[in-house]
Amino acid sequence: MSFDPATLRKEFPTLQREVDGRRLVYLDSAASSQTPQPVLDAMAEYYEQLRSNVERGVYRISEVATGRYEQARERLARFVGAPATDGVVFTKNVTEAINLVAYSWVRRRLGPGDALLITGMEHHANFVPWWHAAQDQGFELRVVPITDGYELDLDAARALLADGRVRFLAVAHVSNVLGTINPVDALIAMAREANPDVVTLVDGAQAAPHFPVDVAALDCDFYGVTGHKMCGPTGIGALIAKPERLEEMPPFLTGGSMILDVSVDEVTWNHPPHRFEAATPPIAEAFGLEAACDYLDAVGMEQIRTHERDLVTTFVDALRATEGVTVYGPLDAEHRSGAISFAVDGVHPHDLGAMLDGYGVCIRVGHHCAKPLMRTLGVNATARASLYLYNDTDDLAPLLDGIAAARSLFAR
Amino acid sequence: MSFDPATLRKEFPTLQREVDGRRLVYLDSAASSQTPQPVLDAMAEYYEQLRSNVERGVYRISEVATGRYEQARERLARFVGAPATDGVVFTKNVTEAINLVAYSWVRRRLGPGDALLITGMEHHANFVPWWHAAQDQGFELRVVPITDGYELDLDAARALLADGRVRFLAVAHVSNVLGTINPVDALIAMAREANPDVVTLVDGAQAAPHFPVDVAALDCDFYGVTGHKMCGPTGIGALIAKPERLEEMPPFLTGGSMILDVSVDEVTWNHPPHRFEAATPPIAEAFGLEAACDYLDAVGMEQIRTHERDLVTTFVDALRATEGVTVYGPLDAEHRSGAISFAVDGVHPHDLGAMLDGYGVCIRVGHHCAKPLMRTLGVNATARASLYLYNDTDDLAPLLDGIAAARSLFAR
Amino acid sequence: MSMEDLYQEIILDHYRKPHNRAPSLEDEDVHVHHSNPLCGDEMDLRIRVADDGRLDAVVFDGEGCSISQASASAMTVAVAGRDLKDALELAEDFRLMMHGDEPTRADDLQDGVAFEGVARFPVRVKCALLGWMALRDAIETYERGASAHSVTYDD
Amino acid sequence: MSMEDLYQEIILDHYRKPHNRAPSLEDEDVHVHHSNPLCGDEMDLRIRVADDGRLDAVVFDGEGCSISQASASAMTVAVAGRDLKDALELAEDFRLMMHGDEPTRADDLQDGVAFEGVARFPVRVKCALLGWMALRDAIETYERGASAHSVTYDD
Ligand SMILES: Cc1ncc(COP(=O)(O)O)c(C=O)c1O
Ligand SMILES: Cc1ncc(COP(=O)(O)O)c(C=O)c1O
Repeated sequence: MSFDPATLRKEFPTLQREVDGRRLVYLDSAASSQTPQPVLDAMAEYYEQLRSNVERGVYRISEVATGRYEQARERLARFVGAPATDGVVFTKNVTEAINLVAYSWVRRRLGPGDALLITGMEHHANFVPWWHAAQDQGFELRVVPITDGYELDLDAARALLADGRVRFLAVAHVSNVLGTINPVDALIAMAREANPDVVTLVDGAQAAPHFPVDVAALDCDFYGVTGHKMCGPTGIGALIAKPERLEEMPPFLTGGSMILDVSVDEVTWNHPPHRFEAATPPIAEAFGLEAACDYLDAVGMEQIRTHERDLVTTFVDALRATEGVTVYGPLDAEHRSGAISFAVDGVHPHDLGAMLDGYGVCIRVGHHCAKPLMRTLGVNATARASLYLYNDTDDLAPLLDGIAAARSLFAR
Repeated sequence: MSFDPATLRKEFPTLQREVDGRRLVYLDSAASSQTPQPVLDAMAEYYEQLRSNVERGVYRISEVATGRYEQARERLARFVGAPATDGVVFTKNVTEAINLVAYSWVRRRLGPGDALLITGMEHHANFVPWWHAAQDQGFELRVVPITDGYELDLDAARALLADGRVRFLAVAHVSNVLGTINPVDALIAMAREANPDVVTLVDGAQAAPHFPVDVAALDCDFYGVTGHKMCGPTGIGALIAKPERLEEMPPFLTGGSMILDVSVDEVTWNHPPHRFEAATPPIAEAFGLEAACDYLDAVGMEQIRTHERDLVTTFVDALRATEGVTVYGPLDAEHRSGAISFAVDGVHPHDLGAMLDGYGVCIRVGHHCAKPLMRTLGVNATARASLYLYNDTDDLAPLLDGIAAARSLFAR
Repeated sequence: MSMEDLYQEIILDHYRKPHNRAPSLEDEDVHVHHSNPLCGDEMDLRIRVADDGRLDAVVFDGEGCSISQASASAMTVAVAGRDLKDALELAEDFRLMMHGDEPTRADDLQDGVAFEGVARFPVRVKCALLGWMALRDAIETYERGASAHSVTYDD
Repeated sequence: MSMEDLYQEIILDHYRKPHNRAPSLEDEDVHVHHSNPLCGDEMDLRIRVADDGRLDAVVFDGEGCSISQASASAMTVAVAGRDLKDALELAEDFRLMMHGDEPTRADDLQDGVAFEGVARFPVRVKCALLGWMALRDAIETYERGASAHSVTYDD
């Protein structure tokens, strides 16, 4: 089967709708992707056939639901190439996954004299938890700057690592603003060289949906993903960890299912991953996430990547060729994913977004939860069009038309 | 319209199915309730018509989805009689809601010399977070004991409060094991008398689904609910708080949407409730929860309570009249909700559960995440049948048949 | 809901050629700064009150979308010379219009009525209100006897 | 999947009249305690090893459902007198049977084969395995030269 976005689109219900008689052109998958029918069907199967709680039910529907919930864990591990199913902790989104590490690992182990290294292109989810922990625990937050080419400055990173005090590295696999695919393997290697005991977290929110991820090859300690950006449902994400890291961590959220024994005098924590999954988990959502992994692998992650790489090139070239448009992000297609931030001279991003809405085009405008990066770019906000498997060149004309209309309305 | 469970059942898909040719008799709603069609439809509406991220989208489908998400907050506030919509924080379940308070209020304010009062019938969700915090912060955990009639011992509570050192009270509105409806208003008043500044949390996981809750009248500082037990979806719960409590709390999970401004030097937290809703929230789940509130109010919370009170009396009477069966829980129907724990002489609860499964009957067996209570009862596990609006006396015979069969198999 | 409802010519005129846009005001009585960091909007509003209690001068400066900038411009024109109470009432009329009410003082709002259509675009209501809320805050600050105030909006 | 597959008469017999159930064992070499707090199951297993390296005595005590108790009872009979390596191999055969494999040593498992149907009830597999896992642990503990060991299972 050749890769045909127009055919793929048929499985995405919201993409079938019209807005004011125009086809909906969805260019905001970096904020949240669409969800294909098989994912909705999997959730319906749970609600319609197997509605019950999981873990320890002794009746059939609960047993089956439990099996499926655990199978989803296995499926996600396989999807991102994680060696150990026991290293997969389901959370409500990637932000919770990162907070889990911030509370149960970083806050309990880093203190004055230690440093934590992040980058200047992190989403707030991979910035504020460390900032808040640094405030409370007194360790230092160091930030890898960005080059003029919108990539990580690896020389600066090396310098920031040189004193060996960086004990934790947190980095986005892909920037949600610039689309930059970061050389996380090189950065991790560099950090290990400076301190063999460094612990590493990769925020894979914008990577796992878009190209094959191999957590084992990256050899990071923690990898975070979020379901709603990878054709899955809202309400689920995951922390994928080396089991030995989880073993050494006390629980974060506490409650049912994460303890072995409880008395007023003593509590015995359960083993990972259950230790980190207090309470009733997102069950329907796990069904959906499993189906999303199946869906994406059936379409083919390599093919998705190839398609997006070609498409992003087409879009970036067209935008750069448009008068008054500035694109932020790397030029080398091999280093960029499908999020394209840009500015239109004389048109405030909010006005551009509203204008495009009139053309049925959905883009995101604002700071994209990356204020430190916005400061570096010297702007308050950008417009961002982001691509996924169901987009194709048909989506370019409405975008360019809207931009032209906005320019003629505002910028004269 | 008279209250007719058999008619109501038609809206619950899983209840339509058979297991081994027998009608599914679902007696495990205390673990997780069934979900009626209108709730599934509301979620489908989101995924099929409005799939996008919420907050700050400038295009139509995101604007509409955002409006609906905020409307769900308002709806839930109304459902539990909370005066302020701004006091409603969406979480992934009630356990997260309780942990939020444990991390952002209790851990930051209680220390050596202080005490926190819970009861001996708490679910681990309303026990372990406090236990863990007490371990780390050095405050004292006090436990209100239970009378022989399976109710809170209020005299003992008064004694535990007498020294005025109890700064925080956490109590279940309804016990998930015993079904006891606790006099939380009296307990709160008692705690305030001993210490006017005491802060109070009520775990409403087993209350909000089953009778009208009036948070304003209870005048507690925090009230927790969980969607999957109240005809709603998995993956959502809520903390309902007095806004002034939230104002004084630093955030718990940090990331996108919960900050006003971020730089490497400074972070400005957003106002409540957004301060406590980092990241992409459970959007589809909020649609579902709103529909669940609509559904329950349309059926009528008063009528649901009356039905359950009558039905639980029928069930308890029948069980008590069965040879070899011991029921744990209050005898006064006004003090009990629909969770019925019991033991069958000579039959291990696991065997009973498996046996009942053969009759199409779903009950829960085990410690019900209430180990301290199990110790008090002197058992390792109980069997628990729990009732909801869709149960009726038709469900009694299969339960009794299964119990009789188990007794004749094991207890001879 | 079409874009023409939102971006009327009057609005665009105010955006392209704002009235009373200035980074400072001689003998200012009050200077307020309103920001909506989530949008990246910034608004500096300065007022001078005459001895007879009327708004002698109102100037704004800031950054934001066309709606926020144009609305602030139209506001400065509509309130010029009004006494403080009257200006507050007019601000309230505008606020209610943004929530879908018919304006009761359409004539006094002058070009402000052009923003009526914004009420149908919920996310933009905050933009249209930014200048008016800053005005209200400036007057209240003046009445408190203070000379500066700063407000940060949440979402 | 019917209840008869699970609760065969052989199983019920072992449950009602367990073999080698005792709270202590004279001259015991190893005592292991296995518990599954999530189910409330407890299992004490004691072994004595003869000079020739054979299992001289295996006794259990504990609390749990019929499957766990009956399986432990059947196990003590099946392994009595076997050498340690052989007993471990038999335990492995049982374990594989619980995961759906045909037992390769059905005769040696004796009444243990009656538990084959449990494989179809995933939540009960752990119950059926409890005694066998305790045996394996006891033998491994013995081979390490230790005399006691305690294991807590997760879900
Ligand atoms: C009284 C009580 N509190 C808390 C919980 C935990 O609910 P959840 O797992 O949805 O967080 C439960 C449900 O098991 C409960 O019954
Ligand atoms: C790079 C990156 N990290 C983290 C997040 C946060 O994801 P979520 O809101 O699902 O936790 C996002 C999404 O906005 C992102 O783009």
